[in-house]
Amino acid sequence: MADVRVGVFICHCGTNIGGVVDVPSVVEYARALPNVIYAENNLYTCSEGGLASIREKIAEHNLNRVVVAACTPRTHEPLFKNTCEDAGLNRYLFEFVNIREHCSWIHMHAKDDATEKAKQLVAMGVAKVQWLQPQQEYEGDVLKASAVIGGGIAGMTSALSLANQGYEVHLIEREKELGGLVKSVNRLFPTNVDADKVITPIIEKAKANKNIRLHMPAELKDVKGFIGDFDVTIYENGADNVIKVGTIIVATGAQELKPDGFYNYGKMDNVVTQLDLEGKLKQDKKWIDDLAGVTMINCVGCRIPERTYCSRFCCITAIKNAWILREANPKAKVVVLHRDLMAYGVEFEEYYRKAMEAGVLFLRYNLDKPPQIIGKEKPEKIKIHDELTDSHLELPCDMVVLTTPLVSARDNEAVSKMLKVPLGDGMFFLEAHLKLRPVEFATDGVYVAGSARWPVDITESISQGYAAAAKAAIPMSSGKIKVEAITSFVNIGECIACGTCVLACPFNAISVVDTDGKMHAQVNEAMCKGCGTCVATCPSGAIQQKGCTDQQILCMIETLAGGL
Amino acid sequence: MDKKPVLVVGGGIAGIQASIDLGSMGYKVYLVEKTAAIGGRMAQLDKTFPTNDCSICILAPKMIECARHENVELVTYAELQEVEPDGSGGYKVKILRKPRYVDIDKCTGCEECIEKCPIKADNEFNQKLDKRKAIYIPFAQAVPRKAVIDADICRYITQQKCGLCKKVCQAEAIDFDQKEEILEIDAGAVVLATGFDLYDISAMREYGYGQIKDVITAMQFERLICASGPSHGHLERPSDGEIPKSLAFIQCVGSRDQINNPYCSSVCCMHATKEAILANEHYPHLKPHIFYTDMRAVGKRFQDYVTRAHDQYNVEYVRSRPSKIVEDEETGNPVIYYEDTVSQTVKKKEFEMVVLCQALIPSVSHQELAKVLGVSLDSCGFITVPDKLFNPVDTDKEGIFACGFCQSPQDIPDSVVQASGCAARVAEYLAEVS
Amino acid sequence: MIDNGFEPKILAFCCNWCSYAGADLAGVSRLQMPPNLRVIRVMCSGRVSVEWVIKAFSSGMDGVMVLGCHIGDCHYIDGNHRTKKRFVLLGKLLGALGIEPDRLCLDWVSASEGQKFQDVVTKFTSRVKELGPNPIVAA
Amino acid sequence: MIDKVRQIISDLLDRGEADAVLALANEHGNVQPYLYKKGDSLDNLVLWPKYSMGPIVQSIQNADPALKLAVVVRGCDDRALVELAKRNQISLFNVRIIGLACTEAEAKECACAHPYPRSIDVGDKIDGIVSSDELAEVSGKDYGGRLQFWKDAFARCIKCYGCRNGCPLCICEDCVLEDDAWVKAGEIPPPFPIFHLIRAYHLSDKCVECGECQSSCPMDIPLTSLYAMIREEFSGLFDYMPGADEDRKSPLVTSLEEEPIREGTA
Repeated sequence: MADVRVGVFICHCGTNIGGVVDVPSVVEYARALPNVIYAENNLYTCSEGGLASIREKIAEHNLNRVVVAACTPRTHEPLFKNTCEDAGLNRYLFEFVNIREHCSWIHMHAKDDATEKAKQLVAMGVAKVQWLQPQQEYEGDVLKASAVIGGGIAGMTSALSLANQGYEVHLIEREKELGGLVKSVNRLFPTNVDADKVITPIIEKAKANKNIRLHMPAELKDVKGFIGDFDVTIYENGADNVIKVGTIIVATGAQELKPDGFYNYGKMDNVVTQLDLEGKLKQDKKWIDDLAGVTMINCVGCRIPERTYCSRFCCITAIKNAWILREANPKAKVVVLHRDLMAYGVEFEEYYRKAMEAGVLFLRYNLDKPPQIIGKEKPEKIKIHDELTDSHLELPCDMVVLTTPLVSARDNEAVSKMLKVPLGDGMFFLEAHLKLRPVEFATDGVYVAGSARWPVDITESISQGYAAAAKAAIPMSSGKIKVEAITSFVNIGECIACGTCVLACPFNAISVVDTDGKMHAQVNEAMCKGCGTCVATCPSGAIQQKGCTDQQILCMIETLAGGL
Repeated sequence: MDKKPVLVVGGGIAGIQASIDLGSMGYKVYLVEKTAAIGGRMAQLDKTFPTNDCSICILAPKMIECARHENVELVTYAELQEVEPDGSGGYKVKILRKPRYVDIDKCTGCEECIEKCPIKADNEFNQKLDKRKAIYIPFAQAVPRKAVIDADICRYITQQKCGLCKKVCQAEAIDFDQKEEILEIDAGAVVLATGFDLYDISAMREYGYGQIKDVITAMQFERLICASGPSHGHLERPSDGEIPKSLAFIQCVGSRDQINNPYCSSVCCMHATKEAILANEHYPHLKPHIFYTDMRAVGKRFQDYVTRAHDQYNVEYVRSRPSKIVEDEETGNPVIYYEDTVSQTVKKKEFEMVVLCQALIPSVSHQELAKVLGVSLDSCGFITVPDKLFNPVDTDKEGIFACGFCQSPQDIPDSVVQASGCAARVAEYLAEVS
Repeated sequence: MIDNGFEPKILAFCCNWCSYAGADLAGVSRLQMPPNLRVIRVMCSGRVSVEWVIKAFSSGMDGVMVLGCHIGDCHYIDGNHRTKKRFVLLGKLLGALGIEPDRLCLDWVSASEGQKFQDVVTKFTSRVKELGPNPIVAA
Repeated sequence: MIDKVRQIISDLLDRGEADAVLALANEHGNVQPYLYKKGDSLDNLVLWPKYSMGPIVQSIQNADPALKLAVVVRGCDDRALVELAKRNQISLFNVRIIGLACTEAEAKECACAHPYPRSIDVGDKIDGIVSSDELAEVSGKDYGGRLQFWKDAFARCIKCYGCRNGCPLCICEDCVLEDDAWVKAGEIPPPFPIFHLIRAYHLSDKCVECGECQSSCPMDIPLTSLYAMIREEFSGLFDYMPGADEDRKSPLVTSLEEEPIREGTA
C-alpha cells in the first residue's frame, strides 16, 4: 500500500463512550495498528474543538486516511467527511467506527468486553481504510428541457408550471386537441362550474406559452437515455422526430370503464354511464323534463373480485349529476344506490348533504341483492333492495346511470416498456414509494401525475401536475446531478459479459456494451444508486462497489478473525 | 440569479418535503417549527397504511436529509411573530426563537441531563401515556437530537433551585440565561404546512373518554403499539396494564356531525383498519371490530387493504354509529351500545379496550397564524384556498401557499404531493416576480 | 445463557437503512446485549456476498448474521429479495457440508425495532454458544 | 443407435441445414471432438457420453459466430449449452441440437439423475439414478459425521484446479479462487471449506450434472455426491433445474416476484 498515513480520532462523547470504554487504552492500541501515524482521543470529536483538531492533525502529520471512532455514521459521517475535505483530504478516504450505539451504550455493565470490542472495531476500521481510494463524485449535465406525455389536465399543469419557471417544455398529445377527459365533462364538482368555461382558457394558455412546444397529434415511439439526457422519439405529421430532454413527465391519464355485461349496458337504451350522461347534458337539457325517475347505481365494475379498487371520486360525480337532474326536474325521483358513499374531506361532505337536502335519495345496496331493471327496450321501473331498511322498493325509472371506475389507459403497457418504468395494480403506473415519493419513479428523471398513476379527480390531478413539475425542476434547476461516489464500477478485463449483474440491478443501471470488440458490463453512474446487489451476484468480482470492495471487507473479516 | 429565501412554516412531513424540494431547486429555505424537533404527527405513528411501512423508518431519512440540506436552515422551537409585505411580492418576517436554555451547537444529545433531572411532566409526544422530564428530547429519533428545557416546570427557571442538568453536562450546553431571539428574514414566498391537531373529545360525554379508563384515542393506540412507545409495543390497557382480549374501534368521533365537526377527516377509516391489523398481528387472538358509517377506502391499494384486514386479520366491520359507551360495573370494561343497521336491532357489546377515531382539526396555531399572515380561514378553521379546483395550493394572499392537512383533510401521500406542488408554485411565483 | 466459558466470535452484516438503524435505536434505548457481536455496515443487505460469509466461517467466526430490511421495505426496492434467496440457500449448503445451519442467521430488522435487534442478537449468541466453537477450525 | 445418428448427420449436411456437425470421432485411436463437413465419411463416428461439448461449441462460435452448427449432445451437454446461452457465452440461434438419450449403463456409470436431453432425437428416455450409495451414506450422517467426511475428502485436495478447469460452467475469466484475498497462495490443502464451498455456491444455479469435476479430480474427491446434494437443495428451494428452460432466469438473480422461494422451505 503506497505510503498510507492513518490518523485515528477516538471520542469520549462525555461519559457516553468514555464512561464504559477505556478510551485511552484504545488510543494506545490504535497507535500500534498498521500505518497509524497519529491517534488521539477527544471529549467531543463532533464539537468545533474536535473538528478543528482533525483539520490540524491532517495538516501537521500529512495524514492521507482518517478513522473516527464515535457515535453513528448515519448522522455524523457527512460532518466528518466535510471536515476532511476542508483540510484538503479527499472525503472518501475516511472510515467511521461506531463505538457508542453499537458498543458502550449496549455493554454498560461489561466494561472490559466493551473496551476489547472497541479495540477490534477500530482495528477493523483501520484495516479497511488502507484499501480506500480517493473518489470523485460523478457529475452529469441535465438538459433544461422536459417532455410531458399527455395533454390532459395533469399534463397541461406540469407543462405550464415548468414553462413559467423558465424551462423548455415539449407537450406531446396523441389526440387532436388538448384537455383529455375533462373535455367530455359537462360541469365540475364541487362548484358545478361549466367545464368548458374553465378548461378552455388553460388550453389557450398552454398553446400560447412561448416555452411550450406542442406536438399534437403525436405518438410516442421510443425513449432512450437517462436522467439529464433523454432522446424521446415521437411520430408527428408523418415522420419520426427525436426530442432531446433532461426529464420526462408521464401524464397519460385514464379512461372510463364501459361496463359491458352489467345491467344490460349496451343492450338497452337509456342505460348509460356517467360520462355518457355528461355528453347528453352538454347538448341540451330539455329531455330531463319528461323524466319520471332516474336511478344511479354506483360501484359498477369495481370493488369486485375482478377489479378490487375504489375509483375515489365517482361517488361525487354521481352526486353532481343527480343534483343537476333533480334541480332541472324536481318532480323526477332521483335515486343514488351506493355501497359506501365516499364523500371525504370538507367540500364533498357538504356537497353530499346539500344534494340530500335537494331531495336526492341515497340508498345503500348490497352486491348479493343487486337492483333489477324492469323494461323491454328501455327501463320502465327498477326493483331495489334497501339494505338499511331491509325492504324492497319498486320505483319509476326511465333512465339508469351506471357509475363506473376509471381504468388504466390501453397504451400504458407500451409506454411503460419504452420508459422502463413498472406498472402496478390495475396496470396503472407504479410510483417509487406509495407514501413518500408518489409522483416519482424509481428510475431517476421520470415522473408521473394524474390518473395515469391512480384514479384522481381534477384538483388532485392538478396538485400532482405541480408536484411532478417541482420534481422535474430539481435536477434541471442546477443543470447538474451529483451522485455519491458509492456506485459500482466494472473491471473490463475480468468481465465476461454474462449479464448476471444486469438482471440483478433493481434500477436497470447496468448494460452490456462493446468496447473495441470486447463485450463487457457497464454501469451508468447517473442511474446507479449504490446498493451493491450486482457486486454480490458476480462470481468473479469483475464488478465492485466504491467504498465497499471485496478487498475492503475481507480485510475487516481477516482482522476480526485473527484478532482474538 | 440570486433567489430570495423561502419561509416554510411547520416541520411535519409536508413542511419537510417542501423544504427539501425548494432547497434542491437552489432556494434558501427557513423551516420554522413550533416544537423542539421536526417530524410532526408522522413521527408519532407506528406504521403507515396501506403498506404497513414503519413510519419512522421512512420519515427519519427525510428528516436527516432536510436538516443536513445545504440550503435548508431549521428554526426549531420558534413561531412567527410579525409578517409585513415587503412591497416587491415578498414578506419581511420576524421569527421569535423561544429560549431552549440549551445551546444546540454544544449539545450532543447524550441525555445525561435527562437522567439527572428530578422534575416530571406529561409526555405530549406519547399522548400523556407516560412522563418526560423538565429537560427532554421530544422522541428517540428527533432531528435535531438536542435537549430543550420546559420553562414552565423547570425548578431552576421558576425558583432558581436545582440546576442539576447544568452540573452534569460535560458539553457545557445548559444556558439558563438564554433569552428569546428575533430572527428577521426577507422571504420571497411563504409555504404553510402547519398540519393538524387532535379534536378534544372529552366533551363528548356519550363516549366516556377521560372517564372510562380503557377508552383511548387512536393516537394513544399508535403510541402503545409502537416499538419505541411508552410500553415498547405492548398493547397494555391503561386500567391494569393487561393485553385486552377484545378490541373495538369507533369511527367518526367528532367528525361528520353537525355539533362538533361537519366534515370527514378523510384518514380515520384507513388508520383504524391499519391499527386493527397491527392489533391482530401482535395478538392473533384479537378479533377487532370497527364501527363505521362509510368505509372510505378511496386511495391507491386502500380497498385491498380493507379486504385483507377482513379476510386475513379477523377484522370485523360493523356498519353502525354507536350511541354511547357505558362502564360495566363488575368488569369496569367499556360496553358499546349500537344499532346494527343491517339487522335493525339495538345491541350492546362489552370490549376490553375501545379506540375512538377522533376528528382531526386544523392546527390550533391557525388563529394566531391567520392574524400574523393575514390569510383567511374557512368555517372549519382550515386555511382558505379560494380556487380549490384549479389552484389547489394557493391561499388568498399573494406569494403565500398552503399544503397538507392545514388546508384540507388528507393523508400523507396527498400532503407530500401538495408540498411538492407548493415548491413548483413558489418557483413560478418567484420567476414571475423577479 | 449457558456459561461454559466459551465466548463465540459473531459477525453481523447490517444494512444502512434498516437493521443498522435498528441497532442504533437499540443503543439509544440502552438495550444491553452480549458483547460478542461485531457489525459491518453495507448500504443494502443485497451487497452481502455469500462468499464473504463463507470466508468468515473459514477464518474461524463461530456465527454470522445477515440482517436486512423487511421484504417490501428495501430502500433499493427489492435488493433484499436476493439476500433472502442467497442466504436461505447458503444455510442448506452449510448443512450439506456438515456445518450447523444455525450458525447462520438471516433476519429482518426495521429502523424502529431496537427491541427486536436486541432479541435477535441475544438469542443468536446463546444459540451459537450452545453449538460450541466453529468445528471447521476446531478439530 | 449409431446408424440412426449417422443418418441424421448426413441428412443435415446434405440438406444444408447445417454447415458442420460437431460430434465425437475415433481419430488415430483416441476419441476426440470432430467437425463433420458435407461429404465427410461418418465411419469414425463414436457415441461416448463422457465428453463435455459446451466449451467446444463456445470456441467454435468465438471463431465463426455465423456458422450454422449442429451438435450431437447428451442430456448434460444440452443443459450446459442452455446455461452458457443464458450467460451470453454462446448463441443457440445457429445451433441445431441432436439429442441422444443415455443408456441404462451409461446413466449408472455417471450416477446421472437426468440422462436425457430436452428433446430426444435418438435413444429412449430412461429413469435416472437418483442416489448412489456414497451419496446415501453422506446424507445419512448427522452434521458432525458429514463434516468429518468432507474434511477428510477435501484434505486430499492439492488445489490443481482440475475440477474448475473441467467444468463447462466455470466460465470466469479471472477466478476468485486464485485471488490471494480469498484463498492464500501456497496453502495445500486450501483452508476448508472456502475453496470448494465457494465453487459449490457459484455452480448451485449452473451445475448440469455432467460429472466432469469428479472425473478431472486426481484425488478422487467425491464431487458428484457433493453437487448432487447441492442440486437437491437448490431444486428443493426454487423448483429450478439448471439447463431445463432457456427462458427461465436464475432465482439467485431475480426478485421474489419473478422466482419465489417454495412455501415451507424458507
